[in-house]
Amino acid sequence: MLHIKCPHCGLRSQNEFSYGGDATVKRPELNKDVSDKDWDNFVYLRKSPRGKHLELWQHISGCRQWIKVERDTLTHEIFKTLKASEEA
Amino acid sequence: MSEHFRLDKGGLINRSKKISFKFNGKKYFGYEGDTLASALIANGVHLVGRSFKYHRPRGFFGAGVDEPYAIVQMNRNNEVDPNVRATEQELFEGLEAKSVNCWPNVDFDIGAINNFLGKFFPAGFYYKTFMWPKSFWYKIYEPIIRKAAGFGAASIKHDKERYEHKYEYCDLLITGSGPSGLASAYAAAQNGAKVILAEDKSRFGGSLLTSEVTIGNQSGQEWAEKIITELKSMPNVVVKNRSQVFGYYDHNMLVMSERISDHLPKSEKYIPKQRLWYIRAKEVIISSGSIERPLVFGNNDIPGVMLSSAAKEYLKIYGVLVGKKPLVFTNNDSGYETAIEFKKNGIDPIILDTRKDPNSEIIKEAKDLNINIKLSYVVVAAKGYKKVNSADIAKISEDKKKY
Amino acid sequence: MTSLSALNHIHKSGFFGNYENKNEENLLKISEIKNFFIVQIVQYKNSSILIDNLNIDNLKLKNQPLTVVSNNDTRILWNGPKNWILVSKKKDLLDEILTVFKETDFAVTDLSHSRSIIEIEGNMVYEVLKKGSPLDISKLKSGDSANTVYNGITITLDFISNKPNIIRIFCLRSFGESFYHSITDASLEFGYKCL
Amino acid sequence: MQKYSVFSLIKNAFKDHKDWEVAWKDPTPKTEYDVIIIGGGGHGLATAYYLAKEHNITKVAIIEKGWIGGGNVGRNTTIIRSNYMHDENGLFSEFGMNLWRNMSQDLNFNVMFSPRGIINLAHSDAQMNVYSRRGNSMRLNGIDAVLLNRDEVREIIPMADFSENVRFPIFGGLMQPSAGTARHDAVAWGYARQADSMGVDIIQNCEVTGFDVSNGKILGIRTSKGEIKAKKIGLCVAGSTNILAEKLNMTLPIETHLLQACVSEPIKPILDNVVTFGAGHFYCSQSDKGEMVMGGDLDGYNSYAQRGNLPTLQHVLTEGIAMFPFLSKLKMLRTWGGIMDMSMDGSPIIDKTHIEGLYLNCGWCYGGFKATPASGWTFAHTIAQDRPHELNAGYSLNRFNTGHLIDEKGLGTKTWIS
Repeated sequence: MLHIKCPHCGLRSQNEFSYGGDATVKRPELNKDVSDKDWDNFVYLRKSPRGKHLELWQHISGCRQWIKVERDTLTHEIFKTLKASEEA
Repeated sequence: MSEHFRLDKGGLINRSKKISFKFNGKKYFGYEGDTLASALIANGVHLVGRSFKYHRPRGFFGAGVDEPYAIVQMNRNNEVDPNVRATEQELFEGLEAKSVNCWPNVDFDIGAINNFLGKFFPAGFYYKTFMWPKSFWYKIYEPIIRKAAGFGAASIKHDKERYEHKYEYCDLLITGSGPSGLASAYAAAQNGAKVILAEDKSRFGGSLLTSEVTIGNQSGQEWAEKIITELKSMPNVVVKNRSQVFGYYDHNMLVMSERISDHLPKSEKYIPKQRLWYIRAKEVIISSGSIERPLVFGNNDIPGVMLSSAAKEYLKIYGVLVGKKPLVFTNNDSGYETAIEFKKNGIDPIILDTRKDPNSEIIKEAKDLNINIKLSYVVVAAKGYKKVNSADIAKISEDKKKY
Repeated sequence: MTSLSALNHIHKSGFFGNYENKNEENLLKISEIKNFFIVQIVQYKNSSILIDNLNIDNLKLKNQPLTVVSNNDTRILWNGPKNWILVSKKKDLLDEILTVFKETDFAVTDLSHSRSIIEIEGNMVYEVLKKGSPLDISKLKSGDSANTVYNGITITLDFISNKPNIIRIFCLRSFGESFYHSITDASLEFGYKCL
Repeated sequence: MQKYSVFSLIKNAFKDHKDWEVAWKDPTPKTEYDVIIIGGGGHGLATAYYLAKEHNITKVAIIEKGWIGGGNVGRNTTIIRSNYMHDENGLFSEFGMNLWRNMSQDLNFNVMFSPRGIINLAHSDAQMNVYSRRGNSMRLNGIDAVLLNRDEVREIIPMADFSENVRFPIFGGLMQPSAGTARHDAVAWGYARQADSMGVDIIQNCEVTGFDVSNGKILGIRTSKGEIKAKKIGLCVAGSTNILAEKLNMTLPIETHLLQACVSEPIKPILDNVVTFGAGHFYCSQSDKGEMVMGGDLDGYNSYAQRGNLPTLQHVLTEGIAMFPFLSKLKMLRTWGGIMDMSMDGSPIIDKTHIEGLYLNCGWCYGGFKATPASGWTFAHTIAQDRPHELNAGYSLNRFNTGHLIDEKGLGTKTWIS
């Protein structure tokens, strides 16, 4: 069971969190022409690396904040956690 | 039936408390502190089950969690427990168990015909046959195979027992209360660490209970008792017996199954039968000791062939002889310890050692006790069907290429 | 305001579980807390007002994780960054709150009807919580609060006191009965008294 | 090739089984092949077999990093079914069912295909409605489906929890009587043995380290055993597709996730069918050996770990006991995790790529094992004819771009959104 350090609440067990996927995907900017390719990229395409992966989690049964977690998808080692607003 | 294989003294069982139990419908007696396995061996019962495919006779091979053979069906508190290892089940008054995978009974098992036709059922034979005619697989072959499958039978009733789980945090989790586990726990606890010490068996001490060792001026067993008593009195230490750590998950989350009531005839009201612990440990010491590996020879699965460490454990902890004419086959010094224990209890063992000229204190001790030692010897095959009665042995040739 | 609680049908006073032959003092005490005024106060992201200057029932909000500021009537629990739960016996506090926490900077939500609250007291409180919550509860002391889960139900813990151990637990009203079952079931082993 | 039969078994028994031929060889790679299949799992082996059998292309190599059948074909819960609602999935899977029915005879290897029937339990009226819709769709595609009421379910699986006051009462279920299970390893071995006998080189312990691509055309691969040329290369490495895609500078609509399963110690026969719990994610069957085979949902986050984590296992077993109380006394013999390609709509991809001569077979989500023969058959066709067969035309790579998703479950990889 993963042990994730919430930047707000401290170390908590995985069952307090909910997974939110790849954190590096950027939504196309609003009010601009967006090509089909850009939408495809944003909605469907994922690198899904084996190794370091920056991802979103929500501390849903805690402070309810979205956070960023840098985790190894092979070993599950967590290198760092950030507030959602912080850049890696 | 009397306990032909129980020594008059010795062992850690409570001889003042006699316990009656039933195996395959027959009544036997054992003592408080016995396992179902040790009590059965004491009563001379060596045949407890049948193997999965060939229905070969099965006895006891180990003395604990490593037991591959002695699987029984239990009745406890009006609940059925399939696939219980007799070597792990502690004896309690009124225990009822029976053999599995045999019909009509363990002694005369129709399924054993597979053993005599074994030549036609090699490993993976089913991939090569049962293909013609096509419909026969569905209608005849597979239904027969399915019917023959399985060991114990599960009850379809609701399980009325109580089970709980619990989350716990600690600085150090130690699995196993042998000498290294106890020493580690004691050192860490004295320095203020929050320690959980888990022991799978009912008794603490691990190998200290079966080995002739001294620590300081105490015997291993006395030392273990002293340390455990002290650990139990420390507020930063949790000491648990009958607790098996069975999973090591991500980020140092370990899972431990505590058997709270399995050794009692009936669970107390509001007390769970078992409790699952989710332990998040900062550090983990796995001091579970070793499990002896068997040597390979013909028919090494028949009842009466067992690990020498198990034979020693039955002697030292339960005061039970696994046999009266033991042959100890070894390739290292540990077999000598078992042989010496037999000798001390008036039984003459024979040691077969694969080594040519081993030399050590314990070998000298065995020689001094006039134990019959045959060096450069191996067991070629065990003989017997429902119980081993002899063995073919041979001397290894100089170039070790034949015997 | 109706005072009918979600636990009305199941919370019955009396002794339960393994209480026989035990000193009543050593039993767990489980009670339901009703008629509290509960309000969530959230400061907007773009608000620049300093919370240090704001007083409610003589208490200041504190943007420090896992803490509670309290007086005899009111407790303010940290519930996340710029997010607090105010719990008070004073049922008429809303007007004052709305004057202090202006809607230009704060979202104020009355949750009085949406929570079930259980209070447990006794030596074994921590043990009861360990049976369902993955939080390292032993680290928390009086004056702390924490959001966590208990057997899958999201809860808020308010550590009222350490001598004796008193913990107040909030959960969503709709999970109230399930949660109550979970807590009382975990308490059977120790024996408990429902007040 | 030696024929397997009861006669060859008896004959060899008298020779103490010393005369059996090896089931497949261990060749060193040639410098060039007509087709290279990367991945020696069920799908890769089946593809090579059907390339040889259906398209007469036998100069084929299977390149496998580990050992054949070591991936998902060795890490599944052996379920075979075609109970899908959408045409693409239903017709594809039913085509596969026919291959399964004849597989043992076709491969001369008993894969123990066992049509025990699969029952999806329903726990509400709404779920019964959903199932009757799915059942009707199945029947329209020629797939057998039976809607069962509570009493009919009870007759088939009396050991399920039919007691009063249960959290998820059983209202009924949807059954596909012809669905079932097969012996998973045997499938890989059977395909390997036949493919080998027709000239396919099965090269194990050989890792693909790179691709030779020039002017949008594939020329060959680089491996730990040297460079190998081929004009056509098929990727069949579900679970690790993204790792190879990275070497090709491709980003795919898939994420790699982990699914766990477990088996109990063998018990006497108690459950004859495959049963799925409708109020969560749990499924269960009993193997021919007597073990209870169980599985559940994804671990829930991207993972290549090939080992499971605790919360999902807790979840799976909790649901299992809610459905079948008798499971509570069983001890787990093994638990394991397998990594899989989760595509964004929950359906697979079998298609050409923008690189000429490079073909893609991936995105099998939870359903890869049962698809083994149909996947191999259609992928072989796609490679041999350089165009998809009509059965896999819907499983196109660009469907995410054009909006032609096949969202059978409506979730795809994003289980975390719900």
